[in-house]
Amino acid sequence: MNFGMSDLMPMLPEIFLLAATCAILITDLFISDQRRFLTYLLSLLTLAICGWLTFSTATGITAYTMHGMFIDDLLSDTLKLFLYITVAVVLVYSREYLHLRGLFRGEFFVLVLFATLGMMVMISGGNFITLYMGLELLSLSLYALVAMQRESALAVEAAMKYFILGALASGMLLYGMSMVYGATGSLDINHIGLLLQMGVANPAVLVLGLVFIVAGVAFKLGVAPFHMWIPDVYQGAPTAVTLFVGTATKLAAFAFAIRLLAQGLQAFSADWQQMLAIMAILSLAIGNVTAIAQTNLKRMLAYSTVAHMGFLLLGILSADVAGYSAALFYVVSYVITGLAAFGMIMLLSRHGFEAENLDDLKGLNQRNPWYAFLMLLVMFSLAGVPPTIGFYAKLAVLQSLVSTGHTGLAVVAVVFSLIGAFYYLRVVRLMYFDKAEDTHPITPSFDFKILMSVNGLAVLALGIMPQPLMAMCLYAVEQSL
Amino acid sequence: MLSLSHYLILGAILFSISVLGIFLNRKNLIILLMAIELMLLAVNLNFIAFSHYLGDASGQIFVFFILTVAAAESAIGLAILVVLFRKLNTIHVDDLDQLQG
Amino acid sequence: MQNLYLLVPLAPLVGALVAGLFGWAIGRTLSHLVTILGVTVSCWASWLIFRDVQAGHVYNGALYTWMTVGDVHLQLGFLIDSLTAMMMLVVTFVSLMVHIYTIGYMRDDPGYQRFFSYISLFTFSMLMLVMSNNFLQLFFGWEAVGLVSYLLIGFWYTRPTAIYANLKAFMVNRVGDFGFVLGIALVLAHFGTLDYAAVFAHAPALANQTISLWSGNSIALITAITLLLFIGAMGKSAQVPLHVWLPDSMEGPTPISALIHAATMVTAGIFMVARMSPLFEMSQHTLSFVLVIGAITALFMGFLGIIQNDIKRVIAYSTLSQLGYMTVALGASAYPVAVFHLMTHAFFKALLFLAAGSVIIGMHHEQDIRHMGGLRKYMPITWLTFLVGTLALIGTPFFSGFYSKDSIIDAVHISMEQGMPGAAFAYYSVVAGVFVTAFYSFRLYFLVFHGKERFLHGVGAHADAHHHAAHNEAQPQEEHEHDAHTYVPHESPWVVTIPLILLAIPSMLIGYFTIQPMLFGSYFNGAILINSTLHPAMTILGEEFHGAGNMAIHSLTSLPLFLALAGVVLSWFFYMKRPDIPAMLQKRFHIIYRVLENKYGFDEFNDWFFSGGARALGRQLWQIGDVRLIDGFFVNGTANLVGWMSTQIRRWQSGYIYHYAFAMIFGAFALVTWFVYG
Amino acid sequence: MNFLTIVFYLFAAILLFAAFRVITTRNPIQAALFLVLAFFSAAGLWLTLEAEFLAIALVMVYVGAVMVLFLFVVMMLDINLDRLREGFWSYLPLAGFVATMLALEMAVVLGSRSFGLSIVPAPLAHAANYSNTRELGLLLYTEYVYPFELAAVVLLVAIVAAIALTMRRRKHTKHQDPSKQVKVKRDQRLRVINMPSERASSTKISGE
Amino acid sequence: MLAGYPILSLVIWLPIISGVLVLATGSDRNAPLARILALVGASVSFAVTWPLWRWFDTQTANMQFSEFSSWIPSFNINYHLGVDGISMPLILLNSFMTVLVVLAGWRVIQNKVSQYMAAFLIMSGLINGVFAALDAMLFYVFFEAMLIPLFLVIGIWGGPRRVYAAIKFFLYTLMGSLLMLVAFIYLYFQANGSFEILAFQALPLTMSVQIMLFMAFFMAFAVKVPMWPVHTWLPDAHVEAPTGGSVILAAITLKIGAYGFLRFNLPITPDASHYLTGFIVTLSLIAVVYIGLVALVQGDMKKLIAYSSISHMGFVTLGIFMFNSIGMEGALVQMISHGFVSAAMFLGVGVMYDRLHSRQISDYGGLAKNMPVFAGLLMLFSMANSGLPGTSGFVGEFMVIMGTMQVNFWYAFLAASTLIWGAAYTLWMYKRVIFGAVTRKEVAQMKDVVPREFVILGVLALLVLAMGVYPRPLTEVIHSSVSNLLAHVAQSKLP
Repeated sequence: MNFGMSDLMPMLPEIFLLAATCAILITDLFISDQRRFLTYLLSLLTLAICGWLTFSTATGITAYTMHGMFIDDLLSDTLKLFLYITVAVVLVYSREYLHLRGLFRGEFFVLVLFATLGMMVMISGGNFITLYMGLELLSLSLYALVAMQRESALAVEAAMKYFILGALASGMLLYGMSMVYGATGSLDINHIGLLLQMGVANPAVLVLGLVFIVAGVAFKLGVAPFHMWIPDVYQGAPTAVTLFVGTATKLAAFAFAIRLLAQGLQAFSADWQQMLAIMAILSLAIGNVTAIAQTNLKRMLAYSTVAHMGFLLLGILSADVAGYSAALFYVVSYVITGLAAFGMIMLLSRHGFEAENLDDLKGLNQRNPWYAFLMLLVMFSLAGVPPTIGFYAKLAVLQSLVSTGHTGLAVVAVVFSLIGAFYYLRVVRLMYFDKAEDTHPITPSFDFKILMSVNGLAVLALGIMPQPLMAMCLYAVEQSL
Repeated sequence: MLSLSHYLILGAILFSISVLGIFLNRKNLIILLMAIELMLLAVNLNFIAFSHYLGDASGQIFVFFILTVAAAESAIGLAILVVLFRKLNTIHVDDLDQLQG
Repeated sequence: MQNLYLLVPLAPLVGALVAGLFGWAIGRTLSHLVTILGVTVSCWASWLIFRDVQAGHVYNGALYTWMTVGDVHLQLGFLIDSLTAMMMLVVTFVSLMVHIYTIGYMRDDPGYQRFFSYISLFTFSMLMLVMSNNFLQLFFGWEAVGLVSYLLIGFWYTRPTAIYANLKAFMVNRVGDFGFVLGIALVLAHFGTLDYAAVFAHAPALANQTISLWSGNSIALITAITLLLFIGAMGKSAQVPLHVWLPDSMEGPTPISALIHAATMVTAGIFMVARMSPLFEMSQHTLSFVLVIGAITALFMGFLGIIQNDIKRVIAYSTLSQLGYMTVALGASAYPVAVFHLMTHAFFKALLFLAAGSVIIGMHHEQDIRHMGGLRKYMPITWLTFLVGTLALIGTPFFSGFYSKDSIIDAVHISMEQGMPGAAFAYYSVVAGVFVTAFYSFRLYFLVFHGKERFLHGVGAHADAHHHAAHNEAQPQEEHEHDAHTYVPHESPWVVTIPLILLAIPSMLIGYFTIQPMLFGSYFNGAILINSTLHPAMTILGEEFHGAGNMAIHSLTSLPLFLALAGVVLSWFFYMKRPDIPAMLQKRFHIIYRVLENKYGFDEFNDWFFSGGARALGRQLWQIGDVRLIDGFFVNGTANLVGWMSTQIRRWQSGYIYHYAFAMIFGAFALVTWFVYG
Repeated sequence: MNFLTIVFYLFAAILLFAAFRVITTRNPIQAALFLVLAFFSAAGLWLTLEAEFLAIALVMVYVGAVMVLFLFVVMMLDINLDRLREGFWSYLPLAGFVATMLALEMAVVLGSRSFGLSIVPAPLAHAANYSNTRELGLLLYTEYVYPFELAAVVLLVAIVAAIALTMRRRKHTKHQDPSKQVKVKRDQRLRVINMPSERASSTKISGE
Repeated sequence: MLAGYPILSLVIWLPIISGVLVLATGSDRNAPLARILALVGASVSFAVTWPLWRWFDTQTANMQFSEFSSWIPSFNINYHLGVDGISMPLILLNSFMTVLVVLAGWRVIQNKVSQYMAAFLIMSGLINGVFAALDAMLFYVFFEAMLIPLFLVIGIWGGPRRVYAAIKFFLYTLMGSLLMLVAFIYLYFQANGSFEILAFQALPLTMSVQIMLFMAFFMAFAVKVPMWPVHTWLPDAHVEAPTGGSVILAAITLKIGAYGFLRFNLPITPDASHYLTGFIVTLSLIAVVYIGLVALVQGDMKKLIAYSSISHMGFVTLGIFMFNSIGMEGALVQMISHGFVSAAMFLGVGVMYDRLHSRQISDYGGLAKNMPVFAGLLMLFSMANSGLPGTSGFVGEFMVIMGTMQVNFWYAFLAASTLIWGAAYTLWMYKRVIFGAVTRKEVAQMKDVVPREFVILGVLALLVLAMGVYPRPLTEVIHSSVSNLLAHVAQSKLP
């Protein structure tokens, strides 16, 4: 068995990232705390180079390498590009926050980069084994990241819960994979897809496996009833980590779901569509309804995530190109919006103060109209009100639902997003209608300020001109599936 | 003669026992971690049984990786446990209830 | 000629606008000059038009197209025929008199310019009403006069009674308009046009058409239309039970009582029915209804005049009664007679009101007749003109009122003989009404102008209080006079007396000179249409008529005159000879007295049932329907339900790992059960 | 009932018993030891499935390394055993029901109708010179080299994470700080002390 | 003529851009600049609507001043604009009202001036977009986006219960519109992947589908109108909103609901519309009578006017569902007229509120003495509100009653009862506020209108009168479109 350059070309970004991460790990040892900024810059540089590599090696032609274990298609390239951007934004947003909390350490960056690598592996995974390895690489890094703030009891508790439930979910996923393996005799998703299209001797076994795989995927996405880790982890983790968990991993989870369900088990879509429908409705209901009673902003956003992931499932369950591209668009727009939302929490936090309660937003318009405006855009985007990107995301999903005859589901989704609008409005209300109690000046660093503005305005700009992103998503999905 | 079903049912029961362990154990986080190991053992048993009866070695390869990951996982799990114990001075499952609602 | 038509309404409008918008800048004198000039021009033009119409020039043309909807063209335009011309003349003449009179009456009022603006605006509105050639414009004028009436009744807007009265007037009129607009809507729905000429031409074709009201019940279309239109007339012309606003409207300054609530606006309903004669002629039911309503008003409102002590209210009830007479005439299909009475009544009632106003000025805004008496000596011109008006009102032969009123009684008599339903009741009512009219009219006359001079002792305090409550800001310089408590009534200035004299002349003479052409000549041909085979009242009247003088002489032997005479004598006996008798009767028949004093309880009933009921219902609908049911139960209830669910679901997130794990496993278990075994 | 079957049932019984004890015992050390037993019996079962390499690996990796790690941790943490295992029974009915039903449902699906011998016949035994290790090795370093590399990264992450989480800088522990070592400058290594030669007393302060 | 000039785009985007510019002036230190900029922006935005009126072809029912360009090709959503006789007057009304609102908030708003002015300007552009959009999704975007500034206006500058009112307002309207969104998407697929409203109108649909769609649209627009029983947001929103917010709410946003009925319900689901006429008529008549009675007992002036708005809008829906030209045109005239009258009434209350800081009727009395000019103007508007001929308020009511009578006597009977209710609640309020003796010393100190207020109210007064005396220019503009709509609705679309 020989490897040529052509086998390695598609995975150049991964190779580079691994090498660079190891280099950073080593370099970091020789950097004093005062110069930790270098690690940060190197991490950003790594991501930039990865972006360049991914972009320049993107051919638009689906390439399989490593015996089909690595898929390089337009979908993976697109997702990876968004992933780099997301991670980079996370790092920029987190810099000051980490610094003030003594978390500005090399391990943080290394673990984030390893998690990124794990996500890239998931995104490009063409085999149960690589999907699983990527997932674990991501998960293990995340467990550690959540627990990074050792002096915080909440963070440690969150990490423990995340770990136990994540391991349980992995176990279930693996059990499901073993069933599929048993029924088909293959671990390669494309191969499985082909085999299943020809018919399967024992559908019951496959459905059994499907249930467990869906459960595993659902856990990663955080949809009900596999969502219960989300609020606790989001709240407990340091906000920088919450930001990472809340945004970047959604991209990977989406890819994970698409690879397993759409590419591997498309033949059983009739079954998983129903499962997803049930979970989607549950998520919409639980997420939106429970969010109303929250007083902690991070926790509220966590429940909101649950609801959003429910909506995402509605896109996936259409099980056609339009549905997948709608879901892709949904997840991308969610990530953009989520970055701004969690970013704002860090922007308002300062040394010794976490702006994570809803009341901390009171009178933001009075304190700083610009950030209030950005947060307003974000909230309306999450609520799905035009002209923000969140609306088109919902529109795309609803459209795919109606086109596949799930009009009833569309109506249910719409009703729950009405309930959801209530708690987003409450945030706006606090910012705009209430008087500020905390008059501490808001002084983010220049880069944070600029990036947050760009991020917030992107929510609006993409809402006014959603076409490029939408076309990109559609094209990526069309070319890949 | 032993059929594949024997192994699979054994795996299923083992899986259920580990699940039961996760539910039932209210007090000790370490036993939760052990239950997870049991669950992975059940999965591994499935894979090896399939691999054997299907005559396909990839199942065993998967088990190899699962074992690797499981080891890494326990390392991190125990690390978190240690941090937790240092911070809270307890490993009672019931004491992890600060985050709720 | 068309420019002249346009000039008639526009001249007062311009006057109104100038006085109203720029009155503050141009001052009092210029304000009244400009409005009087406007009305004078209008009056003069009306005269020219009147002559022109007499020469046979009838005009019916559009002014401009208000709007076009589908194939319906709604236009504003003029119909100038004999009826219109007569009305224009009456309106502008009386208005002119009132304008001049106002200079004196309102001399010291701070709202001087505003007042002139209003009465000119009223003149404009009324002219638009009478000159209209279609229902739309009719309704315009109809409502516009109502608006001005509202503004004028509430002219002294700080008086609680005034603003109560004006709202009441407007609301009651609105009830009438409610019917009126429905009538117009029915016309438009079935005729497809609102033009008089077109509607009248088309009406016979729809004579047998019915509209269904509810299942199985239907009503003739024309009857429905005319009934609804008549409801409008009832509001404007103050027929029972929509009469309640008119007595209260006396809260306004006296000139407008003369102009609006006696001479012109309240006759709009009469005019309208006369105008619609082609339609009303087609519905026997409506005519009977009109007859009965008119008769009730004529008699029962007269009774109320007997016990009133406010000089203006007595005249107001007499106005109600006279309007009832006119309505009776309409019901008897004697439209020309109704219009004739309308005209004569306009003169003598305006005269009476203005004279009463003169008395009020003379008495320093004292209106209670119990505090008057013997004014004859102090105010000779007022006394004489008032007497003329009173004589005309009670139907003294040769006076104008005699001709019109006697014709009405004759017409109803004929209708009764023709067997028209309700006519008998109407006939006895109007005949009895003659006695009542004479009685209360002379009661007023005697109490004001004859007998003891009751203002000289002991009324100062009362008048003072009244005065202060009434309009404390109106005449500041009078405070001084009042403080002295020794004032003597005096004759009013010439701007007041001249109009009195000018109105007294037609009150005396106009009946004699115009009865022939108006009732029995061809004057109203083409303007009023009577189905003489069905309703021969006018024809028979015409056959019996042998000249105005003859009619007066003939009447000397007729019942009404004796009744009138009896009324005069009785009131002389009661109030001049034996003033104790009324007091005794008041005690003996205190129940009847109470009924009359409460005006049959209409006001109480309306206040309690309609006004109070609507408010109570509104409050219930609001508090129960909106606040409790819709908002409380549905809206906030849903929100609370979601909130409650939220706290419930929140409890599932207990914080315990094993619960979370259980949820996951149970989810998987449920999915397995469903999909593998479901 | 041949030998293999007997072995299967024997090991299966031990496995289930040990597993059950793992989750029911009150002492974590016992639990860990029962887990070891479970792993041993599982390794035995794997041998019946001709997965010799994995069986050995299980024993060596798990019993030899992971379980030892568990025991270390258990003993390192001073756990108060008194409070353990309260409220066990109250949750048993529901949890037991769900677990039993889940096992039953899975068993029915996986029963002989799906995977009986008639459907999936037992494979022929490998020749005596067949090396399971070799086969796996060949696959692992060729076809599965990519996940193999990933496994290495996972282990690296585990190392980084474990150290990042648990390493404490106690005051008295002696440790190196590479960044300080690298940055160290010449004059930090060597301090030239200016000693006054004869006259003592007043100017000594600067030297200290 | 003007083909090729993107007038409608200008009408939409000019106010929005002005709004952004105003927003850029930032803090209240620059308030004078923000005010002037806002006034200029609003005035210019109003000025650019003039060509719409000047070069409007009254002879055709086609969409005029159309603009078309692709916006989101993935969903075939286009930037397609155009106006007909139904929408054009509403655009003019809206642009005009924005100028008044800017003026009305000139002195009153001292807090976050730039945000206030910008919110109204941006809202104005978005509302113009609502009326001009010919693409359903474009319509929806404007329809929803418009809620945001209004939500903020109510919530930031509103009264004590502003938060409740703002959230209630937002959720109520959002509830309605979301179902409409689903309906749009459904129609999109029925129309082979097009969001063109005109394409929707040509689709054959079965009765059950039509009814479902009708109800979806109904939910969206009934809330907006608002119709009984989904009206309760309006009194709250009106009462709590600042004067400008109330003006825009009453004058413009309510019209969007009625406009929606005309643009969506009727032409897309004509058979269902006929089928459900009784339902709509019942609700409309409840609005007229029930709400009229409720308005009677209100002690808060704004609440009273809010209820009166609901009642008047009942007339609009009633007229629309009479399916005859006089009724429908009457409804449109009523919409425009109500725009002027309700705006004037709210501005009037605003004038009083600015002086005494109370909206309670019982706190006033005898204003006529100190504020004669104001009393006169308010009299005119009160009369217009109670439908007096010669004012714009009469025209629409009259036409609707006329149209209703063509259908059913009792409908007309109940509808005409508004003559009584309208007069009762309006004039009773007027009486208690303006007439009577001055009982409180605060009232005695109130000054008459300042020139700025006089101009605002005076212009409205002139418009109210002009429309009442000569409504023909307006009816001519709407005539062709209404005829066309009626012809369209008369044809069954059952497949």
